[in-house]
Amino acid sequence: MASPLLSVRDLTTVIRTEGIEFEVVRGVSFDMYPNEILGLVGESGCGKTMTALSVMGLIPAPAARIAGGTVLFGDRDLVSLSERDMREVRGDDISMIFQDPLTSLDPMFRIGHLLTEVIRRHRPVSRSQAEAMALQALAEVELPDPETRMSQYPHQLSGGMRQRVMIAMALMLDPDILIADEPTTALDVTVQAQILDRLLGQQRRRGMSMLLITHDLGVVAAVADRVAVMYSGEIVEQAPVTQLFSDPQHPYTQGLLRAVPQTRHQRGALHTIPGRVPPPQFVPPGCPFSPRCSQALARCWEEHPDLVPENGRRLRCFNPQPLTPA
Amino acid sequence: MTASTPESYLSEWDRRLLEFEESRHISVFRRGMRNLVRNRLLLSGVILGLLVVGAGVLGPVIAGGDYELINFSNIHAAPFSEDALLGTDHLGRDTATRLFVAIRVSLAVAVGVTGLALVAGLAIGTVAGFRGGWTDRSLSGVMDFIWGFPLILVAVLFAGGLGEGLLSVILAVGLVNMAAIARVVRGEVLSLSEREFIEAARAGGLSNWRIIRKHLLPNILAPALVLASYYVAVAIIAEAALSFIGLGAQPPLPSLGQMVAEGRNFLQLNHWETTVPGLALVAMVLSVSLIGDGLRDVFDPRLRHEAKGLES
Amino acid sequence: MKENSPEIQSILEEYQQRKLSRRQFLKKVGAAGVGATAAAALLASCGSDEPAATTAAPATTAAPATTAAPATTAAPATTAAPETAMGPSRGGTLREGYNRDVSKHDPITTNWYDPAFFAIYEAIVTVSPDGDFVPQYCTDFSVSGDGLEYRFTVEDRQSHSGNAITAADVAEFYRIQKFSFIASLASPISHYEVDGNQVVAKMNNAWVGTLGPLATGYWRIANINTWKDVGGYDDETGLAGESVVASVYGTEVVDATGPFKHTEWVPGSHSYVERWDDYPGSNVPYFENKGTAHLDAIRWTVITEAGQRATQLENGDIDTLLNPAHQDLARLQENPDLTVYQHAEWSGYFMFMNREHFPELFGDVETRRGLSHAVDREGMAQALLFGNGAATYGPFPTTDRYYDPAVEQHNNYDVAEANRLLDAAGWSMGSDGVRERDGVPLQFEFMVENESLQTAIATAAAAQFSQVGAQADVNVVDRAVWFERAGGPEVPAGLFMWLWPIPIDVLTLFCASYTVPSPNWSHANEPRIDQAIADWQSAGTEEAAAKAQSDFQLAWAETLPNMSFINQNSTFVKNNRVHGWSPHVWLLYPYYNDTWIEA
Amino acid sequence: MRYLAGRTVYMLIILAISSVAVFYAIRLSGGDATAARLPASATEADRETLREVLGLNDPIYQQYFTYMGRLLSGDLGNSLTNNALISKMVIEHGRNSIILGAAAFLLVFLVGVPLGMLASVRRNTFTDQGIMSLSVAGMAVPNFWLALLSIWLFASVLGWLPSAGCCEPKQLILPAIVLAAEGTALTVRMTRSAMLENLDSDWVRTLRAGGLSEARVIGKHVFRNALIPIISLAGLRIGQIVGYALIVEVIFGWPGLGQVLVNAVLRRDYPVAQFFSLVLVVMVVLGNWFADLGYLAANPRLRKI
Repeated sequence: MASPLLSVRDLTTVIRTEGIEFEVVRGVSFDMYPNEILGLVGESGCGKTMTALSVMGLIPAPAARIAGGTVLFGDRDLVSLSERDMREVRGDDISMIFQDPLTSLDPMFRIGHLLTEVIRRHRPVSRSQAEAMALQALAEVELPDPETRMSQYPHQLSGGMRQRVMIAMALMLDPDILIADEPTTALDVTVQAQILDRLLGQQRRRGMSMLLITHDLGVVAAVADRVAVMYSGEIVEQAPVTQLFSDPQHPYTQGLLRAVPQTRHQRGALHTIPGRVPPPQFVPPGCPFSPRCSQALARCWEEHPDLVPENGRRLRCFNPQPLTPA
Repeated sequence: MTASTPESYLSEWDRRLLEFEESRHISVFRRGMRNLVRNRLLLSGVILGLLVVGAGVLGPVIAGGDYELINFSNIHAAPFSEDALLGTDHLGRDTATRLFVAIRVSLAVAVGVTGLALVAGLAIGTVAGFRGGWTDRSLSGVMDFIWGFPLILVAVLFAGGLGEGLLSVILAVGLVNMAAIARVVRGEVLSLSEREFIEAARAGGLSNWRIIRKHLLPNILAPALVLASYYVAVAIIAEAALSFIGLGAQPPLPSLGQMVAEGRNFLQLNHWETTVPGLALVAMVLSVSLIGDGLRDVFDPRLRHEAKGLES
Repeated sequence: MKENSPEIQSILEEYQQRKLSRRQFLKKVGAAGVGATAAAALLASCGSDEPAATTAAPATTAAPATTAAPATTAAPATTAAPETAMGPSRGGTLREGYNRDVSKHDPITTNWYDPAFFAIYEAIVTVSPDGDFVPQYCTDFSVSGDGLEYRFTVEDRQSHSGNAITAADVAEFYRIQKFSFIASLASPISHYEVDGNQVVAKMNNAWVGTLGPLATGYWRIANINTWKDVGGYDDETGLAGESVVASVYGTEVVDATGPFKHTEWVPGSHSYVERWDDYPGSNVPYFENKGTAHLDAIRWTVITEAGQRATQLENGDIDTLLNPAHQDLARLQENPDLTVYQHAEWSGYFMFMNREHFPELFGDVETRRGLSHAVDREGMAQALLFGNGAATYGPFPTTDRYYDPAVEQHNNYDVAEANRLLDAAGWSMGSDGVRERDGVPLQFEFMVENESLQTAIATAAAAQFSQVGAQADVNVVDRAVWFERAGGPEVPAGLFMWLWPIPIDVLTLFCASYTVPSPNWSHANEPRIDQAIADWQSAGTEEAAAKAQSDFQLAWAETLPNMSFINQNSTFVKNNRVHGWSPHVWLLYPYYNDTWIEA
Repeated sequence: MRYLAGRTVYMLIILAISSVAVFYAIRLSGGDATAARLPASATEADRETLREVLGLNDPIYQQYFTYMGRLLSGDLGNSLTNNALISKMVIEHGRNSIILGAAAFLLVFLVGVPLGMLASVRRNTFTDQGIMSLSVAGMAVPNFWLALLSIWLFASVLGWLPSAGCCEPKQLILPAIVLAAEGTALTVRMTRSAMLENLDSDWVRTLRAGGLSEARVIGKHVFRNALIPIISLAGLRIGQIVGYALIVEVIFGWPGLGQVLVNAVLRRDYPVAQFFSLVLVVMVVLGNWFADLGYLAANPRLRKI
């Protein structure tokens, strides 16, 4: 396999609230390779977005900070990069698409302005050249009537159109890595597929590496090459997509899969995982999943399992059991 | 290794989790108390407020003395001189005795004004915002109009109709504050009316009164109280300002604004006659503002970060 | 410091022993050949206890009634001015602070007059620092032997507009002036006639008071033709006619014969006059400068905030000041750069007591006198005026030439006497400390205008009434409300302040039976007082006048149509750079003919 | 545009109602208007004559129509106290008021907005706490008291600035600062909270993800968004400044509209009081109207293209 574009090792991010520090991302490690989609899945609040923001250096300071670990991009460690150098990377080498297109564009400026501002930040081009680039980027994501859109304000565009603008913005400078944080969650179902399609098309065409954050396992199954499952700030299982879906090992992964509504099994109650994700301030001492785990051993409550690599898979569990049909 | 079963462990964990969650979503009152203790400025506001209220309520009783009593042989005395703790004024009257009564007057006016303004403002604002249409337009028009009117003119009108004095001041300031509160309440009601639960209540065929009582008022009360605390401060300052120009309390009954006004000609002789009542005024307003900020901190999480800057 | 010559040394000693004023000292050492800088150094060496310049202008003390001319000694600023070698210099703008708003500059229709009247206008006669009437507009005047005719010789003059004023115009001015609201103060004057270049005032009866009103602001001579042109006068409606009510005379247009021209007038802010270069000169014998004014201009700044007047003078924002706050006076007197003049002001504060509508309270003289004895007037003058004023037991200020000290046996501070009189009047002390008679409590509203000193006086008086069981509830109201209610059926008592250079003329209005209900707000109807007033207005001799005025004062003090409290000094302060600015006791304001400012 | 037209009509209606309200307000407050004009020595008959000529004995509604008729024909009349032409007074005193008001208004925003931005950027630091404490204090100090203290300190004790008067620049300093104090304090808070609200928004993250510098994100984008509530606050500020100016002008002897109005009301100088209060109401209403305009101009969401 080629050498990774981005190599995250033991990334730990803490947040300080009301005087108490707690970890929201705990020792996360993963690699990203060119022309590959890495899916990052997990319930809300499990630290997916925080992981992505930590990579981007966009965690909200001063409340949050990266407490340890490295993010190697080429030969540079993004964690120790100065803010100024990091800004060069953001939007150019690594870009990001956010979850809610309705609130993620500055409402006071025209679309064209927002796009050209980023282009001119990174490229020494004239205003008209930048406008041409922006226009092309909008055309590439198949935004209808891009010339008009350029002179419109975000509130004049629909959610799907705004997400296309976001994608255009993220891709227009040909980044090496694209982080897409739940890019379709806030959109209508009919639009979701279109957007995903555009995104994938662009990714394949450009040979980018993409980190796709989602809680939609269906999407992951359809597009990702590899999948990492996060729970309570940690990666609990990571495997190539087919392996993960055909043979999930971690009880949490299994729970997630079982929770997906299966069209084949129309009848019968939906499976749910009991309990909730523990708040980051209050993580159980042993395996964080132990309170919700049906196969937890006494050891699971006391000891914290490591992420153990094993034939292309990484797993954090003392007592993996084969998936039993629901 | 412990031998607890997974089930008991799970329930034990759930219990602890629940406790933790509860600790984060405790009652407004308990959260207020927690904030009170945690937020030093709010705490100092409350302490300052208690001091001021104490001075106004108990001061005259404890200190005694006749606030009218003049003494030509001991005028313009500085604080801590002879037997005048806070000095004397231009007629030789004891400043401390007068200050306590003045604080009491200010408190009475502030409570009267705000009570009046809050009740009327809530009623008008709710009706305007809820009914909409012409009711709203006419009521809002009147409120905008009153609110934009220079306070001194309103005060002079009342002074003319009812005679100069505290009653006129209470009505004048109350009217203007009522308009201000009604405007904000109307805005709140309008934005609430668009929310799902009100729509649902309407769709469910609930009577207007019931919707207002069960759904609107509980949601408006908190912002209205925060607002009211702000208008207590406004009322205190307005009363002082009107007394300063002679429309408020009539001599010999002291009020803070009037004491400042009487002392202002003697600043170079004995500035305490101006600074002491002025400081009392600042203390009153400061305590109310700090408490208001704290209340907003509790009631209005949207604006929490604003108050956070003052947290330590 | 080098040795001083024996001559200088002796002058220095004299100065230190306060035999010499600072000014005299400078003059003497100057004569001994010491330069100004060296003299200043000498002065500085005398230490900080150098006599304040204000010693040159002692406060006027109560003049004994027997002395016709009061013992007031206004600072001899005009005589002192030439001590500097340079003499008067021309130019500059005098910035004068003023404690009231600027009045409309129309003598006929204004309701008070301000210092600009003394710069813009001339009266037919004026008063010298000695208290004598001397010519101002006229070149000469005489009284007929029977006292029934006053003749003023006037030359044809130009006014500021360039138009002529003849004797006939002056007479016409006086004719219209007789319709003004203040004209009754000269009621013994029947009418005016013209005889060649003489204006003749015909009297109803011989009256020694004739010249008094003529020297005041309201009788200052305007160009009546201009006056009629811009405002007009309607014989039917008199001075309340619409044309006069909307007149721009005194606001936009002023036309007179004084040394300065009305230039800018912004009520609430300032008024501004500029030198009239065509001024033909003054006839006033005591003016040193008979020609055009030294000053380029004068600006009066309205400073109604009492506490700020002194500050502005001290900071150099103004050059001269009329009436600093009493509490600032001591500080100003200590300032070596300033000179302070104090005279008893022709004013006083009294309380009216409405007998018509509240006979149960004020109908009997015992009650009025009982209340009056409860008031510590000396204490009031000390505390409220900082000694810059005096107690008044009768109607007149103590400086007046007709002041009768006999009034001082009445109304003195005597709480026992107060209680005795109130007991005698049938008021018995109630359990709440308020007296009662026939079920009526001795309690009344005491209305006072919204002004700091008046409010303080009323509050102090009320507090003292309460010591003898009378409760006066002070009610502070706007001036307009005061006048609406005073004398009416709702108001038992109120405080009033009068200001007028001839006390007898104005004070009679407040107690004469024919001025009920306004301005005799007490509804007083005392035959003794009416008689004294009639006597005064027909007094043809000095003796008769003195007698009438004594009678009036005693009748007031004994029957108390109104209760007098105190009167304040009028105080003038100047920066020592200003010369020839010499207010004196007989006029409300100084003249500016001689005034100049060191360059 | 319809919004704008609606606001304009609304403004005119408010003005019409105001003229009636002001007229009645001042008349109903009692007081003898002739006291302003006549000396104390005037008799009751004199006073009655004047009342007749001034039309003060007519029914109030009739006086109102007479007055409005004159007003609309451009005749503002003159002061009862001293015959001053009201048209001239409005120009003279209005100019002074505008100078003072504009100075205070500029201070409020030129000082308040940057301080609020600084506090928001340095959120929860010592700087922030210092600025916010000052702003709390600024709102708690009544301006008349602040006026007295500043005169005492800067004019009497230190002698640095003139205590009062008009209209040199140095005479403007103290009254402008005093008049601006409370508004500045409020603007600081408002700016800070508006900035913070926007700083926490999603689109700021987008801009940062695009690699824009903090200076650009905050100085351009966040500020532009925070400006909307600040602009609508500006309208209220105008009203507040007009109201507070009444007392500040009196204390500092600044001959503006407020000072004249207070005096005219106290003396029942009807023509002056009426017209000047109308002018003040117009200023307040216009202020709000301009704020509406600014709000409209600054907020693309309200613009129709």
